[in-house]
Amino acid sequence: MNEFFSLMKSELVLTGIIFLLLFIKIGKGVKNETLLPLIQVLLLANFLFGFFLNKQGRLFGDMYYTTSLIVMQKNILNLGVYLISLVCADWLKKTQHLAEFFLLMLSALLGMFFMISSANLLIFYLSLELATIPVAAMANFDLEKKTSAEGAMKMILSSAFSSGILLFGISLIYGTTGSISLPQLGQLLDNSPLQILAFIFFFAAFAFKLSIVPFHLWTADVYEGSPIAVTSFLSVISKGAVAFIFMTMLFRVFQPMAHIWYQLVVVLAIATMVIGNLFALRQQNIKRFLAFSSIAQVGFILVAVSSNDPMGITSVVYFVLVYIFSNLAAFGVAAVITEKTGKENIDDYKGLYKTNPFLSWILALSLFSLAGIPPTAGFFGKLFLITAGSANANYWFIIVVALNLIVSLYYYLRVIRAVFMDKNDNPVEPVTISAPVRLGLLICGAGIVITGMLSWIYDYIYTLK
Amino acid sequence: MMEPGLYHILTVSIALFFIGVMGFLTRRNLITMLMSLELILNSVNLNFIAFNKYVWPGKMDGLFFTIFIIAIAAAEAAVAIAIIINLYRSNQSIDVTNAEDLKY
Amino acid sequence: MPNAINIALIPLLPFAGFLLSGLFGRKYIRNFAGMLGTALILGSAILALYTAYDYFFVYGKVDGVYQQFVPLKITWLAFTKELSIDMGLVIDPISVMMLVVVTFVSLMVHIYSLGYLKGEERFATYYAYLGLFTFSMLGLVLASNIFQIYIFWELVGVSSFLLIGFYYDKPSAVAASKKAFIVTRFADLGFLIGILILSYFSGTLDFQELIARLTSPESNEAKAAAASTFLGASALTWGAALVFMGGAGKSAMFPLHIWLPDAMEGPTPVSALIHAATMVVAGVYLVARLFPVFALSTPAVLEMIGWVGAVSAIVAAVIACTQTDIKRVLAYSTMSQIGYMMFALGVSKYGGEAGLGYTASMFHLFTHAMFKALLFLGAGAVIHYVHSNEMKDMGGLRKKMPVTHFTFLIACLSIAGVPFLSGFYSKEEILLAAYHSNTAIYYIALVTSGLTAFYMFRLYFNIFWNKPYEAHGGHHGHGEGGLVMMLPLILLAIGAAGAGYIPFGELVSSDGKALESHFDIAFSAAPVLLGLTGIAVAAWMYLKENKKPENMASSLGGIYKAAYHKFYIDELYLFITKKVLFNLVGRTAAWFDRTIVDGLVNLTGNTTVLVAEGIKKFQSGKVQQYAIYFLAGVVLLAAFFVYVWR
Amino acid sequence: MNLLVLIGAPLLTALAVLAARNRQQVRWISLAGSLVQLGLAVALLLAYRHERALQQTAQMLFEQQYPLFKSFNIGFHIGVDGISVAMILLTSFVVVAGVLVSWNVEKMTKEFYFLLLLLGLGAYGFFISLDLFVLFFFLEISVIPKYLLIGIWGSGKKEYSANKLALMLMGGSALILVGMLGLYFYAGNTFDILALSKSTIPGEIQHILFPLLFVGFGVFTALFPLHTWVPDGHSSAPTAGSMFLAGISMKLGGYGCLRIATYLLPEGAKEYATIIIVLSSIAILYGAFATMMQKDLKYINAYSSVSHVGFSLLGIGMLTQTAITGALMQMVSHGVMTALFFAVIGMIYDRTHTRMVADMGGLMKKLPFISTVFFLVGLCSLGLPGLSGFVAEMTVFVGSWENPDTFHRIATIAAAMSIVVTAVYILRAVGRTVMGPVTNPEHLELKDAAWNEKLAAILLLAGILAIGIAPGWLNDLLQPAAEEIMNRIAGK
Repeated sequence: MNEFFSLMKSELVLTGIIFLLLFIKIGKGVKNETLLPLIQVLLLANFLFGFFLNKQGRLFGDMYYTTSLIVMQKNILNLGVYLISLVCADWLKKTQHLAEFFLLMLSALLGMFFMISSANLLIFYLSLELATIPVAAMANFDLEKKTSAEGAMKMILSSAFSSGILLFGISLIYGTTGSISLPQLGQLLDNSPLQILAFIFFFAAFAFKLSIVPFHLWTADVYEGSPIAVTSFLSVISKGAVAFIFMTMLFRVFQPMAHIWYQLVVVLAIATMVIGNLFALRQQNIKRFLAFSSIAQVGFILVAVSSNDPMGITSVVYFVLVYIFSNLAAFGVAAVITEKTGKENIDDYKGLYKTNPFLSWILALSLFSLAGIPPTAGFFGKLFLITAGSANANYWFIIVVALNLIVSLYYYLRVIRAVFMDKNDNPVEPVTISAPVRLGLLICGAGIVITGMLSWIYDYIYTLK
Repeated sequence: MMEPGLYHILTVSIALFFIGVMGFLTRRNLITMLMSLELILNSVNLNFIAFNKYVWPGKMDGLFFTIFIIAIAAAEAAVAIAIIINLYRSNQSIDVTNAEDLKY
Repeated sequence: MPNAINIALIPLLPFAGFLLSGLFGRKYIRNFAGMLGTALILGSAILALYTAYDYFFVYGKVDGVYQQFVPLKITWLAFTKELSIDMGLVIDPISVMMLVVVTFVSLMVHIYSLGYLKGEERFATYYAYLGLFTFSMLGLVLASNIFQIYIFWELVGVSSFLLIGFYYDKPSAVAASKKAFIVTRFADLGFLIGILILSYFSGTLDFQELIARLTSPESNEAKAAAASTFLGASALTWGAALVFMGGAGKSAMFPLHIWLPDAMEGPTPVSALIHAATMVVAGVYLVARLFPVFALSTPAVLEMIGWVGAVSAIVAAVIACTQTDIKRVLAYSTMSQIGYMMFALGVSKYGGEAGLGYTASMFHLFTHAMFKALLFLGAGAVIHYVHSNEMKDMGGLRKKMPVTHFTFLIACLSIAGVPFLSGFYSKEEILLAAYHSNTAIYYIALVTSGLTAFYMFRLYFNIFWNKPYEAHGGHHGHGEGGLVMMLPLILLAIGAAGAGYIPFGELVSSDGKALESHFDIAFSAAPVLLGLTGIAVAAWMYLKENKKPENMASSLGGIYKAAYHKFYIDELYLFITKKVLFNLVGRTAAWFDRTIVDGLVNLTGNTTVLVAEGIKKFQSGKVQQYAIYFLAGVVLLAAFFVYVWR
Repeated sequence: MNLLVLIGAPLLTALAVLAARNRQQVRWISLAGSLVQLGLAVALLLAYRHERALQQTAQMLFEQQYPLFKSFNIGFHIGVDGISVAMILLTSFVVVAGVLVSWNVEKMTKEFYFLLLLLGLGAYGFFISLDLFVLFFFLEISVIPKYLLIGIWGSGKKEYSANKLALMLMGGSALILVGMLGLYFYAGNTFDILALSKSTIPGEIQHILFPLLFVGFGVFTALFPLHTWVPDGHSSAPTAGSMFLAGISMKLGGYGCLRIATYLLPEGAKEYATIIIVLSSIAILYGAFATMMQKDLKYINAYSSVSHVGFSLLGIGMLTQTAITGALMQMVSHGVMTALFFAVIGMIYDRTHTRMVADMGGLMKKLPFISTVFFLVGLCSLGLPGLSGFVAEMTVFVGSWENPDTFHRIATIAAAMSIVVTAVYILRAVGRTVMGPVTNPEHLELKDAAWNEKLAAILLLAGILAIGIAPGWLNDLLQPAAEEIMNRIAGK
């Protein structure tokens, strides 16, 4: 019993919080001003608790397992959610249904936890849906906005479609191997054409969740339509969680097909980076811009995925951590500005530095981090991804990857340029930044600056493999 | 009368799958599209059951899977319909072609 | 034994003057700078004379041969263990002789300038430049290492640049200074490559070593150098020829002479010092310094040197006959005289009687420094007086400027080769050397000496006789110039008259052994007669104002015009630089860079943006289309992986 | 001597600048900090010479090593040899001068100085790194400051130039990255330069990796034809920015070409030496000819930088000890010289508000100090003995000439020809601006250099003269290091 608690402690604590919120909601309504700090404290506690009482083991007849690496991944996601609750506080405070929002978000998070820990295709499927459906509902949270509803609609339909494909693939796998248990599957796969077909169906569903080209098309629309809190959740937490399980699947389960999926990953990594970058080049809306940039980032994650070794896993986990800081800082700044002024276009950011130096520096830091420029952590994150990926000595691949760094730098610089250099007669007026947002942005900024320098973080993650 | 074999059922399920896909790709009405999605899921259900019965008769995994798929599909549909309703509120239409503002 | 400190002080004193006047002249010692510089150079001159006395009469001669001493050698930059640039001091007959010439003329110019540049705003700067020049020139003279000579060679060039462009707000002065620098730089390029070749084959940069290794036919270095050929000539020949190219540039030899006439834009005392007496003979000095290499290892180059000198001598003399700017006449005359020195070296052999040309060349260098400096300083006094360089503004000045007139006349007689003045002795020796070695050059030299007499007296008569002097603007209150300007004239006149009596052959020769010089009256008759004829013709044409010169010019027609326009060599250069280098090469390079290279970079960027714009259609906003792409992706990947890449 | 102070000092200065309250404090803190850096650099030089005098024969001195990313076998390994010491000295000179000439920056002073110091920090770190990863980190760290300095405080089409510079340099970094990873995996998972220098990488792999690394670093140091960021970047940057860019940043590339590409991949270097020589000879002449046609002073110096930097690449390509020494000397010399050149151009621009040669004339009359310095630096550029450029170029020539075949000879002669062209464009620029009559009557009202400008100019001039008059110390510093590199190339 004791083991049950310690193995599932992340999920249990989260469930506890969900129930707490439910009770609060059922009971007399609590004002947002009091509820939000409470939630933030709870999330912080949740995050901190993640570092205690860790154990490795299996549960539910090998349907669920956990290792210290998985706990680490969950912690990183917890941190991300906590940061979202901080940096998007302004928007959250105003929303009508704060408790529901967090209910949905935490349910999705719970789904992700199970997904990461799943050792069975059934539980994987269940948790995947649990991690998706609430997010679609969240995407529609700007109830008055048509774009919000449109984005949510696109998301739920597309993801249902991809679920269909995924399930079709799973059914074929089941048909050919007779097992849905992941550890068993690893031994049962024999690369028959039907299995490869099934694998590609399966893979496509992952690609959809990760926004890999050409399965990425929903991403930008949903990101743009959704409230920024949801966009940031989608872009960092969802991506991170799926990336984690994706690697587990490829490295553990589909190891017999490694030669196939290596090619697949290389081709798609290049396509994703190139297309993501090209689309990001010409975006005006900051959310849409970040959406495409996050697509390009996924391309880089795939580079490490192609390595097929523990270095790749470590690098991805590390990158997701860095990415959470960087992207949330960018989204945080965008959230503040959108919330206070309603401006979402990059052109509106012109001359921002004159009026809002703090926001400008945070934005600059985050964008440089996303572009992979030192001294930000993004440099280390990206470099390690590429280092891991170059273990196969596939130089052309690495050169293409490296060249994509240039394109991505170009569009990140576009924003920097707008913020710092361009003149604007009507810049964003100075905005007051509330305490939680400031705290969140500062944490992100600090994370961007020091995560890279503190090399033991990476080494620690590496020891968890 | 011939007992229907695995391939018969698979044929049906694949047909169902593609009918679903076709419906999803061509219908304008969001609800119909949702229904098409259900067809896809049902084809998968058929698959699972068929595999379970004909290929792996000793196992129960396929059956369980099917049950969960049905449950999840219901949940999914619920959320989807809620979203569609909300879309209808602001859009006065459930035609998918009227929800194309987000692009490029 | 030579005293290293004494000798090192000779160049260092003017350098100190340069530093003091350069750093503090503008504010603190503005008016004192001239006296300071003069005092320092006086110290140098005394030390130089002392060194000369010491060398020639006390320790220099061992067993009847003047030895070469290197009292000081400091490694400045070691490229490799063997190859290093050393800063050294060389004491041998020619360097000691040059020390005397440079310090003496420089001293004269320093004194003269006290009066000439009185009241000039940048007086201190002027003296700083003079100090820099004197330092560099002395360093060049004393160089023990071929790279050291190159270093000071360049420094001399830049000080010449600074002094030509001293009146920097005069566009013509700026242009002239640039021209001088760039043309000599071009020649120095050859010098540099020559150094590289010679040093590569000899494995050293030290003069003594280099000469020793390249002249002894048995040495491995000489063999290797002779064996390695390029375009039909041995590497050694190339190296020597290119080194000479540097010398030719500095010494304004045809066809690298075009900068010298323009260089007259500088203050006249500067022209006297740099562009008459010292810097322009650096090329001659360089050839003399490397004479064993030229004479023993590359006789072909030596012959070329002879011809270049001869051609320069006559071309310059012809042009000089037509010029009307008195400083330009003197400039061409300088070029002509250096041509003499050069071909004297060219016709010489190494050692013994056949080495007469070498001695003669050095002799002429010495005497020429005296009378040409005198001519320039005299011309300076005239210009100072009339405020013009043009002959037409002068005439009849003999009454107004008696001292100048007298000294100028001495110099003219000396350069014209009138017996018993210094120019006569040195020129006779040169002609004798040429006569014995190369008859063609001898006749060219003979003609040139006639022309020399003619144009010098054309100048003389035009300045001091011709028409009566009429003042322009009418306010020439001042007289001839004070004592500071007259004293140098007088001292130089003494030198110009008496320098011929120095027993040069005993002191300076190609191999250090004394050389008996013997004069033959019969041999001297022809040049002297030619010279006198030249003077007579000049007197006939220019003594009184008349129409003869114009008539003569028009009857000569094209030849006169060509000579007047300096045979269009400037235009040719201008065509090459302006049209070919600037417009053709430079403009093309600049255009290519901006349009092609940069264009490619921009094109990459623009293409990326264009592609990005082109593919935006895929993101159509239609959720069903997204599903189609999704499905297409699945199908494509499936097809590939199931059938192609399995 | 603990090398960490070389990173610590600029870092602390930069942080102190951030904490400063007003413009006055910012400036003085920066100046004090940069002077401390200068002092440290000089102390390093003395300490280095002292150690060497004690027959300390290790290749690198003052080595320190801390594990950084253990899982990648990345260590924070630092140490210096003569090359690094010379480069650090150069950096410190330029930093002080850069701080001084920016004294009157009014727009966002704090940020300006912060970025400037960060740029210096990157260079210090780069030169002491003995680990490729750390080195790459410090190389890249300068991207942000460069971009912002040009984009915010620049002039002309600054955004375009900043973009171009950042992107082209990023392209270089991308290639370096690939080459670096190749080294890492082929040499047995290490980024340590000393370890890499002892490893044996197969020839065919070197043939792949060398161009990647050389071209990558070459972009930084304006390798033809990847130099086009140079004219735009330099001309748009603020004065101190240009000084840093040309004086330090371009040297990072040259250092990398030598220390990383050539030293670690000798087989590759031999294979591609011909191409390097051809490209650099072209760059030298082509840069010089293109300079002749420029009208803007900054463009003149930018193109002339392309030409001058070509000498260092030529020296590297020649693969002889003397030539490599010369290449290194040229880096140091050009660094100081070009920094001074840009400083003077900045001073002139601050007064006349134009950089067009045609709009100026006779500046000597009212700006004697600035004009004299301008003139001197011009002379240095055209290789006048007694100034640093001569020493470096001659060493390159002598070194190049050690290769006896015709190809190398012709390349050397072609390169040497540039000294004439250089004279042409330098005298043209100097002659038009400093000399001649005063064309613009407004220029008669100008004031000569202020104390800060004088100090900056004198400092850099001192550097030029210290190399030009007594090159021995620099030669002693660089030659053993060059020998070490040659030993590896020669396979000893």
